[in-house]
Parts: sequence; C-alpha cells; structure tokens
Amino acid sequence: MWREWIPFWRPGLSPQSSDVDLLFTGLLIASALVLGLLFFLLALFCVRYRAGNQIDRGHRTSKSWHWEVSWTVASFICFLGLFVWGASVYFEMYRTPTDELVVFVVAKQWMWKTQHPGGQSEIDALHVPLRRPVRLVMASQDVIHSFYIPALRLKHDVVPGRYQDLELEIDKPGSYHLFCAEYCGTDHSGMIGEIVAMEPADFSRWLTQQAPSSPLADEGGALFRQLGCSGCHGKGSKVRAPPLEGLYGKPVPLSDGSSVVADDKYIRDSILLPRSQIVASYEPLMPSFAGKLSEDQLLRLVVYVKSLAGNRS
Amino acid sequence: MTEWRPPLALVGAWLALLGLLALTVTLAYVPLGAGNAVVALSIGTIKAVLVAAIFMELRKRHGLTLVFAAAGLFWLGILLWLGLMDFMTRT
Amino acid sequence: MPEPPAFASQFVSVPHRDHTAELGMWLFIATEVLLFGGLLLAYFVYRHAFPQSFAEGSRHTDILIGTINTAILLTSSFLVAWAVEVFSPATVRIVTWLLVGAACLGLVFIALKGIEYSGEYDERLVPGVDFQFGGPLANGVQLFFIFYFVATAIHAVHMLIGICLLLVLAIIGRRAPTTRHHAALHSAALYWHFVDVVWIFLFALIYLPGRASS
Amino acid sequence: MSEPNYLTTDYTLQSWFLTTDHKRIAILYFASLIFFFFIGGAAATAIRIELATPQADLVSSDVYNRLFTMHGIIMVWFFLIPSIPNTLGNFLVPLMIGARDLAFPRLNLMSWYIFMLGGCTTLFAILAGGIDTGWTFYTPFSTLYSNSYVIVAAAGVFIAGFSSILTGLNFIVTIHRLRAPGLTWYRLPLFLWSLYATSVILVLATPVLAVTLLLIATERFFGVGIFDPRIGGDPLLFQHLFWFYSHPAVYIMILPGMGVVNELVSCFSRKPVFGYKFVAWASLAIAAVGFLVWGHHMFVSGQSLIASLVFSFMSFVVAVPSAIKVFNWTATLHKGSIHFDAPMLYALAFIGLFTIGGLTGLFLACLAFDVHATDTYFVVAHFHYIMVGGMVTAYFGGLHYWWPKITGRLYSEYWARTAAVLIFFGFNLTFFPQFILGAEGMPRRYHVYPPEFQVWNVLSSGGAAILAVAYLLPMFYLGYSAFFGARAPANPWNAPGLEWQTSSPPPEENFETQPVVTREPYQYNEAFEAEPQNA
Repeated sequence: MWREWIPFWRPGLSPQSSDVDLLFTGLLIASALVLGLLFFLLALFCVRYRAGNQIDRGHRTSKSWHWEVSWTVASFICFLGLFVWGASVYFEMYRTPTDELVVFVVAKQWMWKTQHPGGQSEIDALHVPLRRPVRLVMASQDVIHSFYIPALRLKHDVVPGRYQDLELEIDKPGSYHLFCAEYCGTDHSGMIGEIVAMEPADFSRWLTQQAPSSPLADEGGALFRQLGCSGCHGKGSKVRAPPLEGLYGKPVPLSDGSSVVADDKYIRDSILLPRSQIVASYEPLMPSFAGKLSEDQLLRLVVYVKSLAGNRS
Repeated sequence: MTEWRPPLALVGAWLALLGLLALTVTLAYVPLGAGNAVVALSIGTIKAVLVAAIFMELRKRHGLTLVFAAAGLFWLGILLWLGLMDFMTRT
Repeated sequence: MPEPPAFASQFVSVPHRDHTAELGMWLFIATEVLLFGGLLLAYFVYRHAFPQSFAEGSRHTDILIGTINTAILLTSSFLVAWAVEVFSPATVRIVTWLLVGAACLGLVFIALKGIEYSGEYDERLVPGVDFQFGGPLANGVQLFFIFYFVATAIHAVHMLIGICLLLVLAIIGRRAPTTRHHAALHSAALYWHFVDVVWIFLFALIYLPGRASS
Repeated sequence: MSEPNYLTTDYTLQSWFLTTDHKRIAILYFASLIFFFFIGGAAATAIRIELATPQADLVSSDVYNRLFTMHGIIMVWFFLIPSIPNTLGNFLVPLMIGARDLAFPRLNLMSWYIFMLGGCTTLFAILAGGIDTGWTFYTPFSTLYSNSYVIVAAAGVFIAGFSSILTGLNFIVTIHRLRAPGLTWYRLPLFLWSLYATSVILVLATPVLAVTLLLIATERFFGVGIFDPRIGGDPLLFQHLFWFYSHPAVYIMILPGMGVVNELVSCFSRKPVFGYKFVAWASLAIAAVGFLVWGHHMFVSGQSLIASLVFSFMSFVVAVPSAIKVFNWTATLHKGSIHFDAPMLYALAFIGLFTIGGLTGLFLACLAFDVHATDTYFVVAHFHYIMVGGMVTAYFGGLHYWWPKITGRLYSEYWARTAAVLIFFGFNLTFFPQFILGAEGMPRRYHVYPPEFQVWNVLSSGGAAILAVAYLLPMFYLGYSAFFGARAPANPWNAPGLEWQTSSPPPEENFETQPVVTREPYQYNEAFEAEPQNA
C-alpha cells in the first residue's frame, strides 16, 4: 500500500476509513496553509500599517482585477481538486463487493435490532467477522435514524419507508461505538450500541452459541403462508400471479416495457405498493400490504423470496 | 360616452382564455398518452402568459418590472430542477 | 390639487410612488410564486412516483365544477382588468360595479368550491378526516387528495383576501377617485390576476390528468 | 444640541408603537432582539452546563431536547435572521441612500408587529411545554411521533417568516427606487449590496419555508400528510423543501455581517475597500449560488448519488465568492492607516473566525468526509463559527460603529475593547473543542455521551462561561452610554458615508436638504478624528 510510505501514517480500521482519514489530513493541511497565509498577512499589515507608524503608504495598488482574477482562479482550482478527491472516495463507499455477508438492521425508537440470516438477532450490538465485506440492509420502524460508526467514518440515515444499504468491512478486531446520528426523540442519545469485530473462526463460533432460533427465511416462509401470499403466488393456485421461484436478482420485464432488477428494494416495494411496477402480462390484482406489516416481518418475507432464488419451479 | 368601454385587447384576451379553456378540457379526453400532460401544461402556460401580458399589463412594461416578474419564475425553476433531480435519479 | 400631500415625503412624484408600489407588488408576487412552488415540487415528485394513482385521483375530482370555476375566475379577472383600464373620475359608477361584479364572481367560485368539497366528503375522499379508497392505488390517491386539499385551500384563502381587497376598493373608490386609489386598485388587480394564474395551473394539474384513459 | 432628533420629537408610547419612522422601528426591533437573544442564550447556557458531564445530571432528556430546540428556533428565526437587516439595516438603508424613509414605511411597522406576533406564538409554545423536534422539524418525527407543541411553534415561525418577506421586499424596492441623485449602484456602500443580496434570499426562499411548515402542521393536525411514509410519502421531500429555505437562510445570516465588515475595515484603515466591484458582485453571487447547494445537508440521507455530486460541486463553487471577500478585506488593510478601535477589533475577529468557519464548510462540502462529520459536533462547531463567530461578531462591530449615530452618545472605548477581546477568546474556547469532538465522532443533540468525550466538553463549557460574561458586558456599558455617555459629534469616525453627513442622532426627516452624491464611496482621508463642526 502506497499509504504506508507517508510519514507517521497509521492505517485505519478499514481501507475506506483510511481513505477518509487521508482526505481529512489533506483538508487540514490545505486549510492550515490558507489560514497561515491569511493570518500572516493580517498580522503583517496590522503591524506595518498601524496608524501613526511612519511608513510609505504611496503607490497603492489601484488596478485590482488581476489580483482578483488570480485569487478567484486559484481558489476555484483548489476547491475543484478537493471536490474530486472527496467525491471519488465517496463513490468507493457505494461499490458493492462480491461474497458479502448480509445483515439486516431494523431501527426503532430507541434501539438497533440486527439480524443475521441464520436468525440470530442482537439488540444494540452487531458482531461481524473480520476482513469480510458485510452489507447492512437497514429499515426504520418509525422515524429517521442514522447508523453511525465513527471508527469506520461511516454513516447512513435510515429513513422509514425504504431499505437502505450500507457496506462495511473491518480489518482489526475490537469493539467500536455505534451511534444514532439523526435526532430521533427523547432517548436519541441512548440509542447507542457496539460493533464487535471478530476473527472469522470466533465469529462462526459466536453464531452457533446464540440462542437457537429459526433462520429468517423459514420465518418468512411461515409468514408467506399465514398472510395468504401462497394462495396466489404458490404453485397450482387458481389466481394467476408471477411465480417467485428464481426471481431474486433477475431482471423483471414490466408492463410499461421497461424492466427492473428484482433486488431487496423491488421486493419490498412490490409488497407495499404492488401496482407501482406491474410485471408484464399479469393483471394488477395484488392488494397492498402497506401498514399491515412491521419492518421485521417485511424483511423476513424479503429474505424468504430471496431464498427461493435457487430453486426454479 | 365611450370611455367606459373595455379596450379590444382585454375582450380579445378574455375570449381567447375561455377558448383555450374549452380546448384544454376537450383535449384532456383525447388519448395522447404522455402527450396529455404536455398539452395541459402548455395550454396552461399560454393562458398564464396571456393573463400576465394583457391583464397584468406586462406587455407595456420594461426593464425592472419584467426582471421582478421573471425572478420568481427563475427561482421556481431552480427549486423544481434541483428538487426533482434527486427523485429522478434515484436508483 | 385635490389632495394636498399627494404622496409621502420619501417619493419625488406621483409616478415615482406608483411605479415603486407596482414593483413592490411584483416582488410580492414573486414570493407567492415560490409559496406555491413548494407545493408544485411535492406534486411533481409524487406524480412521478405514482403516475397511475394521480390519474385515478384526478378522475375522482369534479371536472364540471373545476371548468366552471376556471371560467368564472377568468371572467372576474377580465372585469378587474377592465376596471383598471377605464378608471377615471367619469367612470366611478361603472368601475364600482365592475369591482363588485368581480368580487361576486369570486364568491361564486368559493361557493362552488364548497359544493365540490362536500361532494368529496360524501365520497369519503378527505384524507385525515374520512378517507376510504379501496384497491392498490389507495396510497397514491390519498397523496393526491392531500395535495388537492392543501393547494386548493391555500388558493381559496388567497381568493378571500382578494375579494376583501376588491370590495374595499369598490367602496373607497366611489368617493372622488384619486391617483392613490388608482395605484391601490392597480396593485390589487395584479394580485387578483396572479391568483387567477395560480388557478390556471392548479386546474391543469388537478382536474385534467387521466381523463383520456381509465 | 437643541435641535430635535428622531428620539426627542415625541415621547409618548403611541409615538413609538405607531411610528412609521424607520429609525424608531429599528429601535423597536433592537429591543425585541435583545430579549430573544438572551432567551436563546439562556438555553445555550443550560445546554453547556448539562454537557459538562457525560451523565444526565441537570435536566432530563426530554427537557434537554426542548432546550436545544428552543435555542435553535429562537436564535435562528428570532435573532440571527432579523439581527442586522432589521436593526442596522432598517436604521441605515434610508440614511445611506439619502432617502427620507423606506419605500413602504407602514409595511415596515407592520412587519415588526408580525414579527412580534410570531415571536409571542413561539414563546407561547415554549412556555406551554416546549418543542422537541430540533429547529429542523424533520418528519416523520415532528409530524407523527413528537408529543410537543409542534403546530404552535411552526405557526410562530410561519408568521415571523412573513415579517422577513416584507422587510426584504421593502429593502429591495427602496434600494432600487429611492437612491439620492448621483448615487449610482457602484457608489452604494457595500453594506447595501450585501443587504440587497440578503433581501433577495428573504423574498424568494422564505415562502418555501412557509408552505413547508404549513404542510407539517397539516400532517400533524390530520394525522396523515404529504410526507407520511406509511402512505408512500417521502420524508426526504420535506428535507429538500426545508433546506431550499434553510441553506440560503445561512446566507441571510452571514451576508449582512460581511456587509458590516466592509464598512468597518474600510473606515478603520482609512482606505476604500479593495476590489469594490468584485466584493459587490460576490454578495449577489453568494445569494444566487446559495440557492443551488441545499442538498449538501443530505449526503447521507439517501438522496441520489448524482444529486449529492451536483450539490457537493455547487457547495465548493459558492465558497469562491466568500474567499474573494476575505482576500479583498485583507488587501484593503495593505498600505492603510489602521486604527484598532473596538469596531475594528470585531471586524478583524470576524475575518479570522469566518475564515475558519468557511474552511470547515469545505470539509463538510467534501462528500466522503461529510459522511463522517455530518450530524456530529463538527457541524455544530462549523456553523457556530459562521453564525456566532461571524454574524454576531459583525453585529457587535456594527453596533459599536453606528452607536454614536443611533443614540447620539459615545461609549467607553476601554470597556468596548475589553469585551471584544473577551468575546474572541471565549468564543474560540467554546467552539474550537467542538471541532475535535466532531472529528472524534460525537453526534450532535446528544444529552448523555460516552465519557471519553468529556475533556473537550468541559473546555467548551468553560469557554461558554467566559462568552456569557463577555456578551453581558456590552449590555452594561452600552446601556450606560445611551443615557449618560458623552454627546457624539455628527461624524465621530470622519467617514464619508451619507449617514454621517447628518446630525447624531439624525432628525426625524433624516436630512435637512436632499443630499446629492458626487463622489465614489469610501473616499477616506487620513484624519481619523472629525474636525469639530460647531462648538
């Protein structure tokens, strides 16, 4: 890594946080230079040209435009550089790596509930294996919260009514703060937790030690039958509804001629707002489940539909 | 005694506005797909221009008055453009 | 000079005062444009997200009343513009009647609006009070009707203010019409026309979508 | 001094509360703003005392949330936004352009009454039980979950907004139409250019806030509304509408401060402002581009990446005119003859603190760093550097500079300099540690916090104590001088501006004869003390 050649450089917890730290350092240096120059000039002028000091005040600069143009252009170029740097690091955060571990996060006043695909759930805590990209799929049950891990320089709001992805990866074992960064009411400052990063082996041991609970997909399947979804989407039902087997991750042709990829968000939207995106050659018959499901139940359904990706009917 | 009579421009504008209203309502029932929205908003804009130019006497004004009248529309454009940009480019 | 201090001391002449007042009114209209602009952004965002719901919601509005109301407003605007145009000491009577007529048309508009609202109440289309709408489009339709009620209510408040202005000017103007009254009438007319323009767009956004399909 | 001035023409209550004299209305605003400033300041003091320890020991979480909300709402809408425009601006706009009054004097009085109505409504909400939404009123918390007086508070802010609109409208029309003969645009004091730019924002941004608050109140009242996520509404739409106003509102708060600093720097270095036209147009550029940057408050909210990119870029662009101004002020000092009177101390403090605030603004405009720093104390420190270090400092500077003109009295220079220095150090001690807190990741609006943040919080609270004392000082010596100070001459700084060419305090009609302008602005001569005009 080329960063190791920077004097006094301490690598961060993750490649991404190192990038942000470097950016921060760059911003600090640039600001210090500007501030230093400005304060130097202010002090110099204040001392030299204080009233009563006998000094040559003739030949004042009267034509100012070339000064103006030069410092305007200089600041603009500096700012442009900082903008490009900041934006490129930002876009790195949104790159989706392969082989991710997916963890679901439900935020509600005033707790974080995290759920592993195997059904293990935690309150105000999240255990993750080291050096493995983790994708958090986050939803809020009530107001806007914000999932913030200062040590990773990572934050994203969790807005009710939609899923929000956040990619994270940790390279060093330890436990780190988890804060809610968007004001959410009385116990906002109590909505804090812990991110525990463990060696992969420790992590799998930890997973098995958790209270046995059924995998999310199984619970989703139970809900699927309980809510009557299987009545239409199930095999051999009378009503003609799009089959869900093998759906996840594939493009879906829509009735208006466009197509979308069936990701978490699409499935969630299709449950809540079934008629916003109608699958080509199907009738818009499905009722909306908006307001009838909690975020916990929704994500179980999504996981269930996702688990059907493997088996083609 | 003719000084109470409305100028022809006003009467003309009024009749044109009523005509455009009839036109826009009629066209709303003609299936044009996405064109319906375009037609409705275009005719709305023409009507608004008529009101502004003739009833509000903007055609007789110049300079500052026109700038002030346009300022609100310009900033409305900023609001709609940048505001909609987010919603149109969500993935 | 019929009016000894014809204009306040910060002005140098009557035209100076009147042009200043007109500029002030135009600036106020610019403010109002952005007031409705916030609503417009909301409308376009949701129409973009729920096109079918908005078409469906639109089909549940009363286009007959909407069209009549548009014609009424256009006509009352015409009357006011007429009054401004012919304003002079010789035309006091006709100007008064034109303003009263415009204000009455405004009241008819409000009355029809009330009938329309009560119709929507009977159809249980009032979000937050009584909203029952079956089917999968319900949410978008509800958003549409929230926009509908907020936008038309704000517009109606503007109408009521305008009606009061017109009536006050009609009453004051019956006495010797002065340049001051003309300036005031001119400003009030600008406001009234602006309210008219807002309605022209609200009409296109609320009543017209989704009529051609079902 | 037997000539009647605007203060002595009439002493009845009615002559104050029904006045249409812009100078008296400025005094009415001034008195109201002091009141609101100390309410907001009291809330800030309570917050800093609470945060001296990591636990909750002074107040409960509910009270704490109400305190910072009250601090924000009062300070933003009832102090910072009206501060310079409605007091100094109201007083000076007609004087500086050589006019008898503003274009619409009765509208001006009306806007004060509207302001007070809004202020009282908000105070009622606070006294009745408070508001706990933060000054940003984010949905769906404010509409569906908060159980506090959101509608009343929103109504108060809504009403006060119309006062802002009317003031802005009045200024724009006045500056366009009532300038004295010979006073061309490029002869206007730069303070007026910045007030003009401010007014543009007031007129064009405030209505969007008004309609947004209306939608909030509707949603809260009816239990269902346009931002409600349960029916497919998008809380981010609220944020767009809110920040369309509230980001330009930041420029409402800082532009007048910049305007004041132009006057101060020029007067106390006895030189014209360097690059007059660039500074003038920079004000308008800030006002215009300031409308294109609001989405930088939403980089982690889930808005589209493209929107974030555009807003980030525009945020860097809007920093350019601010940088131009800072460089021009510095260049103004070059080869000047610099006097370090109290107003100049404030102006120099402004330049330093505003630059720090502006540079940290760039940190926040920088996408990747903003992800870390947004909603932390870094943001809190940043905007306090702009609004308190910048705006309030400039306000104090301007108040001292024009104090002789407004009251006709001279204040104690010794105490004024002491207060200026104290404010500078108190301010930095209060807010610089908050940058460090934010960089370390302490979120804002936290009532209790992990103990490792305590050191910096204690420093900050200590600084706040100094700052509180420093802000109280001017109350005493300025208050004293208003009644017992030495009489001020018409032009104590020997300044060429039109407002100094009439007596102190000015007569009710501002000028005995209509002034005619024949010179460029800021034609200072070396002599700092004015010649005694008539003994």
